[in-house]
Amino acid sequence: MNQVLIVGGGPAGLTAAKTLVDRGTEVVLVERKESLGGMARELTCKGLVECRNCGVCFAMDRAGEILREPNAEVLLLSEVASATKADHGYSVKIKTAPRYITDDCIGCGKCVAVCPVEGKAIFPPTGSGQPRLHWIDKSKCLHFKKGKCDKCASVCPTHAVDFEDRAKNITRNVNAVVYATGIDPIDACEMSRLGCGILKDVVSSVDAERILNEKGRLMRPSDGKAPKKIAVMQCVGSRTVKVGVEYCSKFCCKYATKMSQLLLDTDPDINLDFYFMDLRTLYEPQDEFKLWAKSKKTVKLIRSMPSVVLPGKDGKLLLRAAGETDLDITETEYDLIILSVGMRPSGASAELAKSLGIQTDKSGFAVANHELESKGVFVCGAVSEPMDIEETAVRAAATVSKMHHQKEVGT
Amino acid sequence: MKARIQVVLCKCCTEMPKLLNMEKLQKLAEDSSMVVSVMTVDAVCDGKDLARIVGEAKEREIDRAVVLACHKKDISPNLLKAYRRAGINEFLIELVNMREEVVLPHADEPERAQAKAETKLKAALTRAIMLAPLEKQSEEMKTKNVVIVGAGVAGQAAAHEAAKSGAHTVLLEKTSKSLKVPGVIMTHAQLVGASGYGGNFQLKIKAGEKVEELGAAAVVIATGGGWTTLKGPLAKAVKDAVPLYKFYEHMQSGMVPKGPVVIVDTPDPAGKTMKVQDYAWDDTLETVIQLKKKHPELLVYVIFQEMRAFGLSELAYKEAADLGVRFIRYDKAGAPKIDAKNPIALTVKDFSQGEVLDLKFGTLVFASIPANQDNQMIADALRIPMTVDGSIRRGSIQRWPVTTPKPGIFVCGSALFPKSRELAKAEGEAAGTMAGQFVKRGMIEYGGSVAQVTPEKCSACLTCIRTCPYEAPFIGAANKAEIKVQACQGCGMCVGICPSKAIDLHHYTDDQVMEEARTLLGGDF
Amino acid sequence: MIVAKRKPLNEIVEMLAPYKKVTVIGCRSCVAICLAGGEKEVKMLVSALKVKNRKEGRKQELDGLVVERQCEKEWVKEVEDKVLDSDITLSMACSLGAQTIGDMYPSHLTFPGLNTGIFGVPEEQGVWSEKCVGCGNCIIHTTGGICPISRCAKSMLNGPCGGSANRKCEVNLEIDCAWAAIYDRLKIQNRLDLIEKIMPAKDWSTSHAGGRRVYVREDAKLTPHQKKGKEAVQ
Amino acid sequence: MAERKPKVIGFCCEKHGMDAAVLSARSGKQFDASVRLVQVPCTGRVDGIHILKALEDGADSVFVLGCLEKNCYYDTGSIEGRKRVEYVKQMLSEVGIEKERVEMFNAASTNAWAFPEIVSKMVGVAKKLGPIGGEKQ
Repeated sequence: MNQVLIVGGGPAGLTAAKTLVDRGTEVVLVERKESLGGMARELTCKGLVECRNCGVCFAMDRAGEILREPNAEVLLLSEVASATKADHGYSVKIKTAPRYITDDCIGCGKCVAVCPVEGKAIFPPTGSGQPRLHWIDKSKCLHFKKGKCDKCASVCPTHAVDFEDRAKNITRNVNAVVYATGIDPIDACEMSRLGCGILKDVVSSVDAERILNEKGRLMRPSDGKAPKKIAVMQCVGSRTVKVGVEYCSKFCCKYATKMSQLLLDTDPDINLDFYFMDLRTLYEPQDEFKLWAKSKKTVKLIRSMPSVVLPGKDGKLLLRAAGETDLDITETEYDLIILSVGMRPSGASAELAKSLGIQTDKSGFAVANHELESKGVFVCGAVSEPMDIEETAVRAAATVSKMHHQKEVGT
Repeated sequence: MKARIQVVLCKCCTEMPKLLNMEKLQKLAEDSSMVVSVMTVDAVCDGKDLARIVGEAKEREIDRAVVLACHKKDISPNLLKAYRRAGINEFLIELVNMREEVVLPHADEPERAQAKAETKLKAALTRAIMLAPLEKQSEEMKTKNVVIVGAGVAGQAAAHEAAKSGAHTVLLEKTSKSLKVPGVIMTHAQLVGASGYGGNFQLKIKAGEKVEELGAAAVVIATGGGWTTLKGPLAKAVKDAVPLYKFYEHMQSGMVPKGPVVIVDTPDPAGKTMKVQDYAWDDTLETVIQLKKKHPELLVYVIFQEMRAFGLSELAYKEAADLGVRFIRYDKAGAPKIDAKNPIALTVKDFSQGEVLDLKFGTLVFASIPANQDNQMIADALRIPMTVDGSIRRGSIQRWPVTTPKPGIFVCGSALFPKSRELAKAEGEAAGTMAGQFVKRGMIEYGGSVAQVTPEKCSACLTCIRTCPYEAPFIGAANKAEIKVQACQGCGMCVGICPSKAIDLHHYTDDQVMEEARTLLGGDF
Repeated sequence: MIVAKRKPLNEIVEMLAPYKKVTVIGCRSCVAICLAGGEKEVKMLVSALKVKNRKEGRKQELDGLVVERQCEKEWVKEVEDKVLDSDITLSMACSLGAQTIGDMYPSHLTFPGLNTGIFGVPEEQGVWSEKCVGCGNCIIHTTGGICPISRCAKSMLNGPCGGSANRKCEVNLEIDCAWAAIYDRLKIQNRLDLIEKIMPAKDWSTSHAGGRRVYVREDAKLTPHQKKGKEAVQ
Repeated sequence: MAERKPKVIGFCCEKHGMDAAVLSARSGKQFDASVRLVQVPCTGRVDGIHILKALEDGADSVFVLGCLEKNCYYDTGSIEGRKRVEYVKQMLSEVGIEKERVEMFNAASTNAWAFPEIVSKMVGVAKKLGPIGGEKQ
């Protein structure tokens, strides 16, 4: 009986899990959050009529498949407490936090509506995350704090709220570990000069994606109006010594260009300015985005990094930037500014990673090497280097294929 | 038409939240003709209930069933298995998604929801009566061969991985280079023709002068980039210009390049389209860094339109710059030119600085990866789609990143799109694994809901053959279209387009579809 | 093959408006292959007309059926009762089909549903181009296998004319000049000398100009002795 | 009886088309009950006749929902589907029936917002144009 532990339920973890399950290996998938999908949960599909190969649906479809898979044990709201070397692999202890909601949940959202807590204590699954079950944050919920409120339970049409749910400690013996904890987006507010956190209508690309994924339209956070003039700004947080991220996050150009195209699909009379250093669109030998931009009168590509965003007249935003070749400063008004943030590896230097002997490079990414793999630890996905979903999927499959080999040699 | 129908209502899915009137639904089911058994269960996904259903089914010897539950994908596997145990064909079971189509989205309008549910039940019954049993067949794969076209980085990686899952790999290499990879290696070999379908291909391979037939279960296309087909004014002007990979090999073999070295992204910088071949950046940077480290005195220029130093190679970019490599960005207007009369100097306008530079060079290197010419022949042979710029087109990402639309044919590396060695290797491994797993099955599952031709109606107009993405239809001995069942994926594209209505899709016949629609429109809600 | 195009539906609607019982008859030959009058088109037409009638609140019985080759009496015979049972027949075949039915049942109305166009070649799916006009005297062996009669706007025998510029035709700049094509083809075949040859004026009597043409194959005809039924009677 | 309920029918591909509908339902989204879904393996299977027949049988508006183009599970199915729909639209406009009654849509399995929007659009059309041939039908 060979079982494999997969840490992280994002695109990498899911692809790895699916690949393993397809070849008859049993997997235990541990996800910190309440639903599968990782970053992909909150990313929007970038196509309206035509697919733009953002790969989001690929990840989410895998999530659905894994949940249906009898050979895959999915543990949500769970963390790997410890992994100790045992013969033929590792003995792992997993802590699973209670969800307080049973599978009977139908996602109607009545509970969220009635929850009296400021900022809510019961939440729907994030974005398009799977499974579609709500969950309760114990630390906020009045039922646990004051021990009386049960508004959600009383309103739930399927009696899916179960305050008796308890935390579990699970132990599994696995002969390999796939470490795919993925990434954290950089907080755009680290670049305060760009107005994030100060000006309402300056949003990070992550927020933009989330809103698009929920509503399909972008609105100005300040007044909820549809923006007519938008600026998209690349390399926010990436390629900047200041934030300490010197590398290029690779996928920002891809998602930002595709998102811009989506924005114009949904509302053709949006004026969109695209500020960038180098246009590093992935998989576009013909520079489709440049061609597309050329074909649209309403789109401008500007090779310049804006210096500062200031409040402008009647709720507009004022963006100051130098010209492309000459250095004269121009100020332009916008309704909405999207900051394309980069990424940092997530949990590459966590306790678990250390105990598994995973080292990090100078940029903080987990380093995969043969020595590790011979010990049955496989690092895959964006935690090992910046990559987009499609590449992640490819690499995850590749990594897992190595493991296959290991087993034949090993046990 | 006689039928003995069992209707199963799943409480979990259809009753919660208390919206529908189950009694009424049950009553309706009982009263409809040919329904011999109606059951209400707590949850069809629950083992015990399944057992009950099957028991009842056996007892009342029903021959088809309508199940009102939730999303097909979630319940069908176990449910169908259970019914198979009761000896009922899986295609005689009609699943109705009450949960997501009625209960959840209409929670506020019970009456309408009820009416809709009843109509859906009626529609399902109409459809159930029209359903016909279908058998899935399987065919043994004649060989365990995985043929890999191209023995570059990707090809070799694919061979290694495929071999691990027990496939016999056959590597086709155009040149005569010797390699250390598992399986057979055919040098001077090209794929020139193919027939068959995923699992059982018959390939025509031109090895040297003679053409030989070879059976294959799966094919991996790893033709890589068309390094040899560098076209453009610069390439024309400078005869001894080399592509990056050659330059790299020379460097590895310790050859000292004639300096200064100029690396240009593409030999056709001022090309009509805005074509910037996705220049293998990581490789370029790796090369210049090594070069600079070996010969610090050597002048090295990198001339490009778009610096695509993805991800961590951004750091290499910095390093290279620190080592004194000169990076020059140009745009169309100031694109690099070489005077054919004295091909030792290159003029380019540095876009960011605005100055025009005259660079004397000893070696000119092109880093662009044009699409491989062979792709066309291969795509023609295997009948798979290509992109406008001559590389193989990947199929829908719904299937998998390294697959073509045709099952059993995988593609990786620069054949898909120009890439760096490292990524090409990863893709090769992925494709190899998938091919290996595909072969490991040893069987081709086919049949079921597939297309079928009524020869009397067929006008042999070839429309279906031109439309099908899988090459399933063909003109048979009777000069009428026939369907190669093993290749048919059951999408029904040929059915929808046949001008003589000679093709129909099992399980989704015109009558079944239109009757269901009619019944649904009959209801008032 | 013969290539036809469906008439604009509003015309068809107008044609059929006065009649209560309509039979639409398609054909499985040329017109099916050129996606104009096969079973699919017939069914869609009937359905579309029914929707239209629904809108107008007009009561009209519509029935659609298909025969193998509408230009042959025997095939039409198979659906005779259906034809005669209706007030009017809409032929979804080339005009040959329509006329065959018309000739067989003179007192019965048969209207054309298609505009019969060209002797065309399917260049690719959905594209048909004219390559012959049936002039009755083929000369393409002298023009590199390219027919100037059909492909040259002026049906020139000694082209190109003065209007041919950058391989395009002066009549319509979209069209390629047939004679430019002929030149290339002859060049490939090293028969350019042929283009120098002056061709005599064409005898159009073999074409439509000679009046309606009837081709007869005496040895294939049935003698009165062989004929069955009323055909035998002179 | 109250004002007549619109009749909207949607031919929905069993891959991303259906997934999008299911996801929106599971996200607690509500949409007009008058929409009827008919599942087809792929929008390439949809035939002009299906659409016209549905209009004949009393549908006020018909939509076809498939995977995004270039991301169709069957590679080119949703492109084919769109062609069929366009042809029907053209036929309808020829006989003088509002071609807005028929539409083609694409959706990916992950966008929950798409389906309710599609439904409300088509229901809107149905309500605006009313039944073909007026109430008497």
